[in-house]
Amino acid sequence: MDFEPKILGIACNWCTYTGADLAGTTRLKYPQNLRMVRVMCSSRINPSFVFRAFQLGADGVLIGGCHPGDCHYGTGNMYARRRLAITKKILEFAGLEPGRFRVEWISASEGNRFAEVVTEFTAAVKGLGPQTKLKVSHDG
Amino acid sequence: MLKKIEQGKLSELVTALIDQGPLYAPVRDDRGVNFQSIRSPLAVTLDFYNSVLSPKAVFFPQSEDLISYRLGRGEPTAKTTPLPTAQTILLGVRPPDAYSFFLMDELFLGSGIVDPYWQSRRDLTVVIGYPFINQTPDAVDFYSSLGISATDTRGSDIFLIKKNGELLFKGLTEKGNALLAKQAALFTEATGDDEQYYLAALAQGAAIVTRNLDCDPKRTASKLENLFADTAFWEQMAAACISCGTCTFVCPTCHCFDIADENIFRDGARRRFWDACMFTDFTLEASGHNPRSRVYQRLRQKVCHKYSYYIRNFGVISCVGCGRCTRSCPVNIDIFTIIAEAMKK
Amino acid sequence: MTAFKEIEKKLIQQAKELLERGEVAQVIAYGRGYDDQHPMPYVAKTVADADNLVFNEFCTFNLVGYLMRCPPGIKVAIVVKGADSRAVVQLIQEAKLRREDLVLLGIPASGMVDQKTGKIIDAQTTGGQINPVLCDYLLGEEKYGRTESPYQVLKPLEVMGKDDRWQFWQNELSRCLRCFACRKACPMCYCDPCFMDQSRPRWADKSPTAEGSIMYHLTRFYHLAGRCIDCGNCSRSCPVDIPLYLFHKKLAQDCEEMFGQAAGMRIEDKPVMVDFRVEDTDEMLK
Amino acid sequence: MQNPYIPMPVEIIKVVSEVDTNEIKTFRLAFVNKEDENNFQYLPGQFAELSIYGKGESPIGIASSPTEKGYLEFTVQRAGTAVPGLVTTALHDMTEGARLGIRGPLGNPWPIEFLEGKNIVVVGGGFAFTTLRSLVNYMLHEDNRKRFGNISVVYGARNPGLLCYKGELGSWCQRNDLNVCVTVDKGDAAWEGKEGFVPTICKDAAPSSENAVAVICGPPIMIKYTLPVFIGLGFSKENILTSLEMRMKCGIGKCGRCNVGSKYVCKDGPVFSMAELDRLPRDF
Repeated sequence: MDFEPKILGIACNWCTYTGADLAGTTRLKYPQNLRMVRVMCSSRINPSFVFRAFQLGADGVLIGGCHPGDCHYGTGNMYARRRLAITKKILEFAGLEPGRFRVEWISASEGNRFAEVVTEFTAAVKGLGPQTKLKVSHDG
Repeated sequence: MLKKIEQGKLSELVTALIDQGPLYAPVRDDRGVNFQSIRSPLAVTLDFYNSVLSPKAVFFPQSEDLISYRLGRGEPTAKTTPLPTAQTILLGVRPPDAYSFFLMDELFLGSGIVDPYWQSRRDLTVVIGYPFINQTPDAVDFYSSLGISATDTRGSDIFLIKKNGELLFKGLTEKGNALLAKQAALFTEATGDDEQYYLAALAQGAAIVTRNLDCDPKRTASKLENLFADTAFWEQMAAACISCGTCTFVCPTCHCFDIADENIFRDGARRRFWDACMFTDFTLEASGHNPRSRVYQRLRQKVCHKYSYYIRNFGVISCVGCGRCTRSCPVNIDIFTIIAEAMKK
Repeated sequence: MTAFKEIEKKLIQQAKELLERGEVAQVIAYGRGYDDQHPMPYVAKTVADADNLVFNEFCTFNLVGYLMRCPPGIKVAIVVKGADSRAVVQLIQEAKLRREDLVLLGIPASGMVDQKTGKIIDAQTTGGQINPVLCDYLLGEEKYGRTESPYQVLKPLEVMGKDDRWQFWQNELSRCLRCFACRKACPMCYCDPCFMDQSRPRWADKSPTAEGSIMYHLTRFYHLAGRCIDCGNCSRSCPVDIPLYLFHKKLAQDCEEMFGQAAGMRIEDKPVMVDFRVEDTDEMLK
Repeated sequence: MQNPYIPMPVEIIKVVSEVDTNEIKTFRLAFVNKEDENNFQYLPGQFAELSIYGKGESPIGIASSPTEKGYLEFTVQRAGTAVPGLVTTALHDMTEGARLGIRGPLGNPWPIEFLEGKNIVVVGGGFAFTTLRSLVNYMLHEDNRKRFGNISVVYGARNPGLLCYKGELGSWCQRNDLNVCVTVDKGDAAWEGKEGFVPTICKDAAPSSENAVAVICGPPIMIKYTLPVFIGLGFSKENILTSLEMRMKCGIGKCGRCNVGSKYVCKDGPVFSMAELDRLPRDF
């Protein structure tokens, strides 16, 4: 059977989540591997969410926020960028494949970009195979 | 029963013991020596002073599942983890540590309800003691202050002593002799000369003196009881304490634990695992009240539990003077010094 | 460079003066432990106490964490080495300490020795910062000149493949006992309660599972990113010698490269993780 | 030998919400296995660990009396400000028919033999009345009543809505073999009973200390002010009993959490006389 990665998406309410909605309403096709969680702002994302997602079996984590400068709250994503940059460095230095974690700025009007990013990221994660390093092994 | 084997044949013996059941023995890595479950006979070392962590984990693992369960829409299904049944051998235990098992028996077996985990592991395990012989005691050890000799047989089933290129094994208990008998093929019978050597070695080891402190159990207990309310004294003793759990985790007689249910999705286990009275949230109650919110109160609890409460309950000091807490303390707090200061008061 | 004995003499003298004049309520420094190789943190409250102060190559423990126990408004003197002074600066940036409450007794310390291994730790496990970045009294001559980069020790890990590096950290972190000496020794770990002690949400298992330990350490590495001043307290305190300093150093290096600012160098700075610049680019996310 | 760490299964057969806020409920539990029920021999004052898989265990005093056969009752407050009560919260969400686990009985009961032949003054405050209720019901049972002298009960809560066991209090008031005084700090429009704090009420009632024992349970603040009242009335510290609250885990004196001096609250307590508490270090 083909490997179908589990991907966690964490998207900001105002841009990326709305962009995902747009992708849906315009009936754009993108892989179903993404499970989305909506947060009010990308700066709401605690890096521990990302570590925990990988532990609980995510093969990839995709984070979406407003374009820098366009944050609904003014500067939230500017902070988020720094935090997520460090998160990426931590995962990398711990030895996780860097390709499993991605941050993208997708605005509410970029439905096709959302579909593109998800398609591309899913393919990339698929290429990396199952994530086994952080995943907690348990029965069942 | 005294048996012997050439030192070169140790790995053969270890292999035979592994076949009999889990074997725990000292293993050296770049951070020092610790007791580990042995898979390769070459890993075992007998060339060490003492392990960084005490061997108590063999009887009282840092974490163990009591019950595993699966949660679902209906009633959860639960399975009790069976008690251990495999015969276990613990090789290379220093006399103070072997004696610590005796001290822990008081609590786990001798006070009210018997702890089934401790009991089954104690019953199943043969302890091969490894007395200190020809060894200068470490500067922080103080086991002789507590009436434990470097060749104390209490707690050991077999004694292991090195004799120029040979290893002497002396069976001390029925359990120990049975083990030696079972491996008889590997051993040669000891000669009268070996008997002499063994006795001489014991006598030589028994003469080892560590740093010394007069701490008669009854007197120490009442001393600390009177000192309990002396906040200034305890604040001074705990001035440097950072309230981590290092001392309690390396200690052979610390036995506090926590029980918690931990789940991953629908699967989980009720676990018991080491906890430490030095942690801030150890006594934090649901109401938010914490009777030991200050560092000095927690250090006082640790010291008094060992040198006062345990004496009142069981008549013995719950410390073997192995020096581990002092060696591992990030800020070099020394329980010997604390007791010495307390006795001066 | 000034000899340790000389520094110790100056320290005792300075502590006496400060206590005598009533300028400070206490002096946080080192005293004798159970032997000379194992000094202990010590608080001198009277002039007579000051005679008990010591300073030698084994005084590696960063004392700044003890300042968090002192109530604000009471003036306290504290001995700071290079990295320790950065901890003070960082905590002032984070509004946890007030400059006016502190008298800093700076010690340019090189040749400091790990009590366990007997090895010199200067640029190895600590940041190689010899001169204090901030102090009121300097108890010794400053030392200048090129020293080894504090990031030199990262080289072997950087050239490692990611799978080997994962194995490396897996091996190291699975040794963790959860005694929490690292977080208790760390001057920057002051959260109450720590995320590990929270029960809702429960971030990681309370029992020492391997995954829980990884969660604990990765999150702690993150919490210290841009704040770790590389004093090495965490690693020296660890009873099972996990080289936590390597990860902290790596993130310190990344922060310096990405955000152009090292932790605890200037009081006016803002910690990089609660700050941003308009010049920040997506380059950092690559 | 029964493993003391493994809970026995019980089923909830009745849930009663005790107070207006729904924060305190009484759960009636029946053993699933008859054998467990026979083994569970307890006396008033003892407690048990209630266990819910996935959440953990919580030590709760037994509110029913051993004279009530076929079930156990536990009055549980949805607890936790500092440490969120995972177990109590989950328990509050459970309904009749649900199953959970129980370990016990644990701890020392109220010293029944010591109380026999004496006049008993029971003083309770708020939700800490649970094991006192057990004691009162035990003493009132027809087989036991004559073993004890006069029984008086003083029970208080902050307001009428926070009184537990309302129906039972009513039936106690009907009886002539005990003296019940229910009070609230502040009444409401419908309240016809007494108003006032427990210590004041006790002072006014002034029970005789002659051959009498006071059994007091309540919030720390109530105990703090009630204790001097009884000392003033001439009760000796040996004759004032209370039940200690302390964080407990294993319930059998091993885990070290509830250790105070040479005592383990879970094993040597939770019932102590004031004289015994005075001998313990001030560490609770």
